[in-house]
Amino acid sequence: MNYELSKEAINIQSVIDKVVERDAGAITTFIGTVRELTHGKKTLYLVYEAYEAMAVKKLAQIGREIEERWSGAKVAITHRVGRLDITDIAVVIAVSTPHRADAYEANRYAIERIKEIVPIWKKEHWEDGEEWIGNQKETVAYPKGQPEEKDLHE
Amino acid sequence: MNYELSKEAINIQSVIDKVVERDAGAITTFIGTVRELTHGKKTLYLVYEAYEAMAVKKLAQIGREIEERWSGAKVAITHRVGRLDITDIAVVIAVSTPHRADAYEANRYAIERIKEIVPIWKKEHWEDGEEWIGNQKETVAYPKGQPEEKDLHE
Amino acid sequence: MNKVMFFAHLRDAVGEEEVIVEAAGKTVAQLKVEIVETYGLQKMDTVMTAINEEFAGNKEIIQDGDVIAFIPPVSGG
Amino acid sequence: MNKVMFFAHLRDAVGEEEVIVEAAGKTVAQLKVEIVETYGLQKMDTVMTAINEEFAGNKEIIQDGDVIAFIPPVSGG
Repeated sequence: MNYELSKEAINIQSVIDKVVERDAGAITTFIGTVRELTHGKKTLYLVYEAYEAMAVKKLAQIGREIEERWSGAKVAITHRVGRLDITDIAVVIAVSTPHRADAYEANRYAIERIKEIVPIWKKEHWEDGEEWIGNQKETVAYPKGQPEEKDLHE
Repeated sequence: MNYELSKEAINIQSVIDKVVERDAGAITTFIGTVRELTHGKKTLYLVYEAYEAMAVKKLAQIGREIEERWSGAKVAITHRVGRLDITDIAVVIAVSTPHRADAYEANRYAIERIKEIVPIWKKEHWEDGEEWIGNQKETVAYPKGQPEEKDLHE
Repeated sequence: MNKVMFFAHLRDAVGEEEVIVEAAGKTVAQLKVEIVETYGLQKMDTVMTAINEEFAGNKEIIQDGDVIAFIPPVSGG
Repeated sequence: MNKVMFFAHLRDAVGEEEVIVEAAGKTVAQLKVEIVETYGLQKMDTVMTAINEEFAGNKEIIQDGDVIAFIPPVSGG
């Protein structure tokens, strides 16, 4: 249950509790919240939608990637789905590691990977319209219809 | 009250609440916990002691340094003092920024600076003794009796 | 038979959350072409594909019973 | 008169949390030498100094009423 989607408000402490370890001195969290202004445009609220079964699998894959790359790391991720208002929490990533540098790097890796491979989409609602947001990383698209090779297999 | 020492257990959420902003999309936290094993030696408990008035001032200085360096950043830091057991929280650093890369970098900066300039000391207690821990960064000492020039003035 | 799922703006464009098609033996690329034609979509160049909840390349051949999902650029986090 | 404060292992070595001395007109370096001699300390090379809760260099001259704190390498966080 370290990787979850939640229809309810995320309790930060409960995500952190999943990674507490007697031999881990450092825990980092990333908390993504709904921002009111993006490029000067005022968001009223957001809706997150997910391909739920696959999204949970991909979150777990990211956790395994981190545990392989940063020795002793423990990871928990909860992503919200449904309607969110300004300052609501969209995602909480908690990473514990024995040493602090790793806890920052591994956590950063998790959010970047979420934005690459986890099938979750955000629809922004403004006063004058709404739009599905995509390609947040502003990279090129996937001309082969898929992410890079490393993303394909768990 | 964004910079505090606490004799009681730190409530993570209350530190985070201080940096929530309508225009900040990213909040990082760093949670330093008491680790059982360090270099294979088993810690029973720790005692943190502080030069309290100066420690709070130096935490606030770190916050100002961050706000100057990372535009739009908000910072809150609470450090525990007194006796702590294994997995107890020693410090919580919360940083919010409009963009996520900054939230990681600014948070990392805060913990590194705490370990340089904030007058707080840790005494480790093991089964066979106890010792004040110092020079955690394993840098050279201060031959001029002071940290670097930049640390001297707020 | 194969279930094909659509998400986000792609679902809005198609007008369906999922459809059932006969895609066994076709490549992902072939299925994409059919979908684009059937629903009058502009293109699916930025759309990833999953087969049975794992990403799949355009050359992968669909088996009977596979669940196909078309995944527009994600925007979680 | 000046209050001089000691912390952590330095306090243990000195045996006092704080002492009152007459240090006006002396430099931080001069006061350190006196402290080392008075309390039989090995050295204070790794010890920082604060005057009135701000870090001060070895050459700084102490004023009457200044509160001096000797700060061993810190280990918070």
